[in-house]
Amino acid sequence: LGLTACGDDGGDSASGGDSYKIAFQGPLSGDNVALGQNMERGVKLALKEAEAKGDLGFKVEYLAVDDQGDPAKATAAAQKAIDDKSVMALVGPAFSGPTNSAAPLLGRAGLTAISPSATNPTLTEGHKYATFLRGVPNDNAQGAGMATYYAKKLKAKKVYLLDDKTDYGVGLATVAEQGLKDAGIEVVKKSVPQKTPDYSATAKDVVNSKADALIYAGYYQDLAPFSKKLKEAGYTGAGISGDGSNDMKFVELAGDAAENWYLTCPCTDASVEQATKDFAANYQKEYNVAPGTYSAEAYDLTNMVLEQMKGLGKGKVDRKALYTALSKATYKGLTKEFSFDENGEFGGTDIYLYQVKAGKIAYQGNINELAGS
Amino acid sequence: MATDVTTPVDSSERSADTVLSTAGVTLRFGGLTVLDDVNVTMRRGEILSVIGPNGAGKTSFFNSLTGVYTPQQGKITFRPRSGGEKQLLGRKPHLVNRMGLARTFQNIRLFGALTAIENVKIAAETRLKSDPVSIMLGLPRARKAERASDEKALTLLRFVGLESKLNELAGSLSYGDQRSLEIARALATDPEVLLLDEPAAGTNPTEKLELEQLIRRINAELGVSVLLIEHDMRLVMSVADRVVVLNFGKKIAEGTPSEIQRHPAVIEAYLGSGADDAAAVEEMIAELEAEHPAQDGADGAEEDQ
Amino acid sequence: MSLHEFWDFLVLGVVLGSIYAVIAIGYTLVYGVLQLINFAHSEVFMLGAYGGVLALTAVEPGSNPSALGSVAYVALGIGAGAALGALTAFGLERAAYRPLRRHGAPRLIFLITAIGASFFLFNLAGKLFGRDPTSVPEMYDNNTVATVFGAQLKTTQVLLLASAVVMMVGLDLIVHRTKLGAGIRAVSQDAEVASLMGVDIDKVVSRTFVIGGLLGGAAGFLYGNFVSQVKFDMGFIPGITAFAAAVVGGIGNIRGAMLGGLMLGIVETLTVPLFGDEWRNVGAFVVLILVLMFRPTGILGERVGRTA
Amino acid sequence: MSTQTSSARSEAAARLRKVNWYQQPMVKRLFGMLVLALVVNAMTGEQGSSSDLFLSLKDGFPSTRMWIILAIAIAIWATREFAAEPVKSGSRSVRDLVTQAPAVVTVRERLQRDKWTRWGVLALVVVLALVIPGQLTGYWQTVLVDQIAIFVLLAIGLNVVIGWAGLLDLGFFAFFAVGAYSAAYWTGSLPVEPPIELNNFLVIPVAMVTCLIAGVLLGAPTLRLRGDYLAIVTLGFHEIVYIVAKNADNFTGGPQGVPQIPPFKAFGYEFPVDPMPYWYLLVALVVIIVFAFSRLEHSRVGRAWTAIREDEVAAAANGVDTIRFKLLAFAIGASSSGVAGVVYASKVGYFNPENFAILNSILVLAYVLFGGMGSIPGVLVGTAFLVWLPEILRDKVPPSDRYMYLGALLVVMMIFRPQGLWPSKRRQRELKQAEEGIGDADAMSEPAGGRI
Amino acid sequence: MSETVALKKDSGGSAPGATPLLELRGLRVAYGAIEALKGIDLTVGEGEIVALLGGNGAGKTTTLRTISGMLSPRSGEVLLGGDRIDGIKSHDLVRFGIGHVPEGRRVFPRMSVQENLQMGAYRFKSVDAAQLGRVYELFPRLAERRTQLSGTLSGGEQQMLAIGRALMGKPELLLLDEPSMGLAPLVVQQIFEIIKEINAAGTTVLLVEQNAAQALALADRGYVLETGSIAMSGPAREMLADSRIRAAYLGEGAV
Ligand SMILES: Nc1ncnc2c1ncn2[C@@H]1O[C@H](COP(=O)(O)OP(=O)(O)OP(=O)(O)O)[C@@H](O)[C@H]1O
Ligand SMILES: Nc1ncnc2c1ncn2[C@@H]1O[C@H](COP(=O)(O)OP(=O)(O)OP(=O)(O)O)[C@@H](O)[C@H]1O
Ligand SMILES: CC(C)C[C@H](N)C(=O)O
Ligand SMILES: [Mg+2]
Ligand SMILES: [Mg+2]
Repeated sequence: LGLTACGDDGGDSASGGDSYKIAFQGPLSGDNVALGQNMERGVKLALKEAEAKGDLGFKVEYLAVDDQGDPAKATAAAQKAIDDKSVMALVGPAFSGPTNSAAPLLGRAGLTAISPSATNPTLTEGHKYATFLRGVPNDNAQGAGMATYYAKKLKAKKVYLLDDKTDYGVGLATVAEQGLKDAGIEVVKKSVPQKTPDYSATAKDVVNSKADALIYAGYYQDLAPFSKKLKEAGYTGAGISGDGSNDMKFVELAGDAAENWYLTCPCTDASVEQATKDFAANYQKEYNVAPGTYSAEAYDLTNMVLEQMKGLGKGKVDRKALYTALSKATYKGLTKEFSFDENGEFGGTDIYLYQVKAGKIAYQGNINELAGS
Repeated sequence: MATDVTTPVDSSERSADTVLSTAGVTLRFGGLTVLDDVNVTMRRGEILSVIGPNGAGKTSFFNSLTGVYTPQQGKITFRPRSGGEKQLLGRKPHLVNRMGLARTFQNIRLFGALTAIENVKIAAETRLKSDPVSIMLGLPRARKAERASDEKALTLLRFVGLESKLNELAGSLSYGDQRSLEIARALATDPEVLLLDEPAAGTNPTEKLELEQLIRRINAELGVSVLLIEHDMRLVMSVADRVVVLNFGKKIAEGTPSEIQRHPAVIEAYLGSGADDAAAVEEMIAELEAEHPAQDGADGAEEDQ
Repeated sequence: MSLHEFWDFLVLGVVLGSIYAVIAIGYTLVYGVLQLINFAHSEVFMLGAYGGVLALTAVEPGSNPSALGSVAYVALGIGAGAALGALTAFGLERAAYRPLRRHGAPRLIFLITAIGASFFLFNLAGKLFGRDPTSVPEMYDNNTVATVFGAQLKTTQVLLLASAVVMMVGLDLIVHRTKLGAGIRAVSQDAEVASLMGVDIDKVVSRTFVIGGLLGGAAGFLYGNFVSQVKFDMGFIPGITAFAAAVVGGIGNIRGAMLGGLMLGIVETLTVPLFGDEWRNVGAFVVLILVLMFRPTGILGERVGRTA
Repeated sequence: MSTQTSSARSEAAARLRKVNWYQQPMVKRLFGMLVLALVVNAMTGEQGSSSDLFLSLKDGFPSTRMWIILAIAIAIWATREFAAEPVKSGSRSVRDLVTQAPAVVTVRERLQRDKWTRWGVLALVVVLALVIPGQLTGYWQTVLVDQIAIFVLLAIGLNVVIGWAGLLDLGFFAFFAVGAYSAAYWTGSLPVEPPIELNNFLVIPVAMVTCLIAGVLLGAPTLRLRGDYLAIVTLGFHEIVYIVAKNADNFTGGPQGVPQIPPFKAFGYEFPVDPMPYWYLLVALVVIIVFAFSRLEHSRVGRAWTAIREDEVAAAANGVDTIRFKLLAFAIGASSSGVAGVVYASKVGYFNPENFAILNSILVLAYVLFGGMGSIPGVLVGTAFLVWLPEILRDKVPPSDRYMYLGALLVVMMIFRPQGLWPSKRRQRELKQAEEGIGDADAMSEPAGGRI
Repeated sequence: MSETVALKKDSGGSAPGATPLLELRGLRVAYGAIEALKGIDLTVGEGEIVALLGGNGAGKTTTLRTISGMLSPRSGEVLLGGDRIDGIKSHDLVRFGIGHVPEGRRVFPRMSVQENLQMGAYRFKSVDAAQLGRVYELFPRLAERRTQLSGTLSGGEQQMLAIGRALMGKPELLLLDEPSMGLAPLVVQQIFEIIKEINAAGTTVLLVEQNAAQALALADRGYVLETGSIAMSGPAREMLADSRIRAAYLGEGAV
């Protein structure tokens, strides 16, 4: 019945040649939305500025693709972008899990997926996803950074390493474990799946393990209650978590318990770095909040895509051409210079450290420099 | 314990004729002993009635025979016509039924949303062979079975006088018809023994008479032995060949109806002066009739449908 | 696991279990009068949590309230949670279940309605209050209050345990000592006849829902405070576990619900150090299945089968 | 003495018989409409925010939108109260015009009488089902295959379990997971190697058997339980399957899921990314299964199921092997669910345990009841509709609100049309009898007491 | 407030009492499309025992359920002591001194005997110990089993409990629906005895029975219901003698 009625509903109306779309895929509803929003706003801001400048020669619209951060939902979500023939490139997927499930589809459809944030190291292994480009240092760097910091700077003896069983968490934890072991540190590795409502038993377990440092490889939505339970259980050691927790939402939810937590990220703080000050101001003006994790990176990558589209010229943009162009391009963004190797992997390895202090996430600087190596 | 008032039957004859016998059946629920060493023997082809006060354990006895309850002790032996002996104790209800014991329930339990004929077919079909796969494939075997069950159900409904109500919903039949339908359904499983639990409860005297006829016909025409629980003494006395009396889970008497009626323990525990009471009513009526010369009641019983 | 650790986890288990127990009572009460698995009870619980947080947000506790202030805030939170929970439960009964009761709908229909209502309510909450979590304001300093066998008891835990015990005892008194309790029990056994005795069925059912709602709502707030955040879909998992707890204890039996709740809370918590956090729900459900296999009507469920 | 008490009684009687203005049905309905309007207002309002909990409430109460909705509600109420007759008779005459028109009547009669006409109509439906989707956009084709058709297959299976045998199974989706993992295993996509790798088509029977066994294993110890208990145990079973899928990383691949399951291949033809070949495959499967199952429904098996559903004790007493038939229902349902799992896995190529979250089991159950428990056409239509609805709503309402509407729809439907969209005759009768107080329309348990 | 006053039994007992306690006027009751009562008129005088007879499905239970407010009539009136009471809900009607012993006993199975009796006094603030004593006196069997769960009582005991429970509400008018159904002959006699006693103590009784002979022997007057209409009525003794009654309801000479 009604099915027939929706035949004309898909929206592949455009593709006349003077109007294209750029999609962003990430969690826009469900859990950890703050991480998705940060990037979405970056993408939208880039598009808005390009439109205002008006030198592209064609129109570019935005398409939101909401995967809820859930690999299971990512395939259907990506399909939406694939089906819309005017979508030329997709910024994202934001998370590693959804990338793993959606990238094959995107690959078959020839649609570029250029992610500012999916950091699981295996995503680019052997170029397994035909159109995936990563615009961020992967977690080999981040995990190693955490390990180095604990080993060199904090001189930890025993580290409790907890992952959230997502692609991101597991990937990060595996690298960190290796790094810690190489540094001769004792490691207790456990997993607690995402969305566990009650962390009190795990927190007790951490305390009982007598570890003096902790790594949480997962996202803020779970770290927040976990950190509270840690505090309640009387944990006094150090805690470090990755980019998945690096959002003010973590501090908001965890309150006092967030104090002193270290957070790493392959991203810089846009409001602090000189190069991104203007961007931060514009962002603040547009959305009435400071840019968050990966906002600037998403902005940069969107601009990179736009530049390549402009290079191809009106009417000549198609998915394939755009991918080819992007994979070979070098783009000097506000945050860093972007280029990709033959697997679509990003070149750099810089990881930055933050720490929660007095209810703010304070930018500390490059982690390796801080650790003194 | 049990006072057996029947003249002892020749034991060889008894065993040859026995269709169902229980030995030392004892059933407990928690601390409560519901059946206590019950020994009952039923002869092939007879109508045996089980009576006793409320809560004496009659229904529990039925439930034990048919596998709904599993007594803690005792033996229940069934001798099918085909020969041999089968132990029923602890068997699942559907297996007991397949061996040849069918029952009705104290509170009628029909499949209300199915039609009368469907109710009977369900029972009939448990005797037919057709597996789900051949049904799904529509094999001839399945179709043949379907036809056979149709025929059988029809015959039985005719037998109990429901042929005009084949396609009515069981739930919408009148109470009396529901009773008959339940009996037809039980008969559809080709039982050798039919167990009826208070079939006359809640029926009026006219309906009781019809029921009496039906029980006799089942016994005589179909050759089915009948085990009958009933509180209506008039029905029991007129239809039963023999009567067993239970009280507090024990058998307190056994014998022909007239023997039972005179049995002091039975009168005390169960019948009370009921017989006298009925007689008193009769007397009163006679008296009244003498006062008012009999009215003409020619257009009498038109009330039953 | 050392003995000391065992006590540690046992305490946690008892705390979690007592929350489950209070929620489970809500399931069991409604089951008692309507023979309905009230799937939407988890939403009563969730809305209770929001109720408390809303009230607290409205009065904005400072960062370090005084001792008296703490007590007032906690009381306000519990009260508001209970109130919104009760209102939700009451509304549910009125809007969804009463019409069904009027036409004597079969229980499956009730069940699907409850599922629908549950979907509706938690998504509506997501709509109204946002879909990411909100943190529960700090109302007191979470200090160590006591030490039992070396296990530390924190304020939160004591608060939870005490409130749960008060609620359970109160309910037990209501059900076994008051006329409303008699009415509830009568309606649960034979509603029509209860009305012949002078029991107003609608009123009793309504009040049963309200009581379940009060408990569920209060538990919701306490739980939110316990896990430190509230979220629109927070009801689902505790809801299912509490429902399992009600069944383990013997559904329809209030003391059974308490027992089942405690049991599952403890089992779930002990699973964490023994097998790892990821297996916690398996522990609870394995217990459920084992219990039902050996006691098909739950631990305190009725044993009297129906006579054929 | 008695005069005094009787005058008190007269007063009490008069008071109790009096209907106050606020007790009038009309007034009650007005009140109901007003409350409904406020709820609708809340539903359609601004998306709230977790950082400002009162945002949505402040925004919507009061607002112009609220006043408009209230006005509409009152208008509807007034029409119903004061102009019900003209509206009703109008709609009745329209309905009569349509349903009683000679052409319609003859068609309907022919449908009822003539077997061949019926077959013709069915064939037509199938042909349409094969042709029309070709005209849809890729997105809708995907929805049709990945969701609608798959869920339809599942719902047909669950219908056997709950609609026919009356077993309340809240863990049905677990079998779907078993099917999907079987597909992954036998095509060599899991971390563990199968003894031999099979073609996806061959996996179908293998998965069916696996699910059948899983169904029996689950069923055997639990089928003796009362209805409600069965519900929670099956729910628990689902949760266990889900958690194992998530945590037995070495076997299932854990939460990372199973990547790159190969598509169907036959005679050198490999199914492409395009959904249509899968659609034809699924239509074929649905047709075969529907055909086989409806034979079953009207056979001794179907009748035995009905008997068990209505009165298990009586069924057993009449020789029906209740456990066997219940297991049969479980197994048949499970295996059709397994088929769906294989097709799904092969189609999407990637899945992870989140695809089998517990909510799905509850959803399928809702689909079956919505369509009309026990009725195959009902289940087909109902499931298709309910799966389609959130998808179409995706563009009409804020996407995350979709399930709010789904929930509301379920509640309204159960109150006003409990038999479902397209109920089966038997089920309708049961419901009617339940309403009249005869029997219990589902085998959830013995009625423990009276009805309320 | 509406305490029942013990009334002496009308010595004549044959004609309807001067003050009819219960009166049904043109009562019509339907279940959906099925009309179960097609306009019946019936009176029960204060202190009387009135028997209501009829075959299965005649509408006897429906009549009682309408009187006690579980069904509302489509048209017609129910009067208690001259006041209209139709349309009042059953739980309110209890206050007017109507006790109803439903068909099939329906005790609360998971309550003890004593709790069941206490439920009978639900309408009062507290349970009247004296009344409880009277009920136990009337049914010594129940006194013995005070604490037993009533679901495990035998049928006869349950029937006694159901009657006792109704008496706890101190009814002026007692409606009994087939109290002898499924009971052993001895118990049936006892129950009839008890009804007589209750009546002698001042309670008016409307008795529905299949067991016509015994019911009429006990009653002052009788009504016969046939498919929803009153087919016959009169003094019980005369009805007992009526040949039509005897043919149809006493099972004589039929078939
Ligand atoms: N499942 C059970 N659990 C506990 N007690 C039971 C159960 N079934 C029966 N009883 C008890 O066993 C006793 C015998 O009951 P049963 O139903 O067999 O009596 P009966 O002789 O059929 O009585 P009636 O004539 O009233 O039908 C009763 O006291 C009853 O309460
Ligand atoms: N809940 C109901 N819904 C529909 N019809 C009903 C309902 N209850 C009774 N009836 C019908 O109303 C009529 C009168 O039924 P009622 O129960 O009053 O008869 P009765 O005289 O008490 O019979 P019995 O001797 O069997 O108790 C019957 O035709 C019956 O089928
Ligand atoms: C947005 C980021 C926190 C995502 C994360 N780095 C991931 O790989 O999933
Ligand atoms: Mg019995
Ligand atoms: Mg009746």
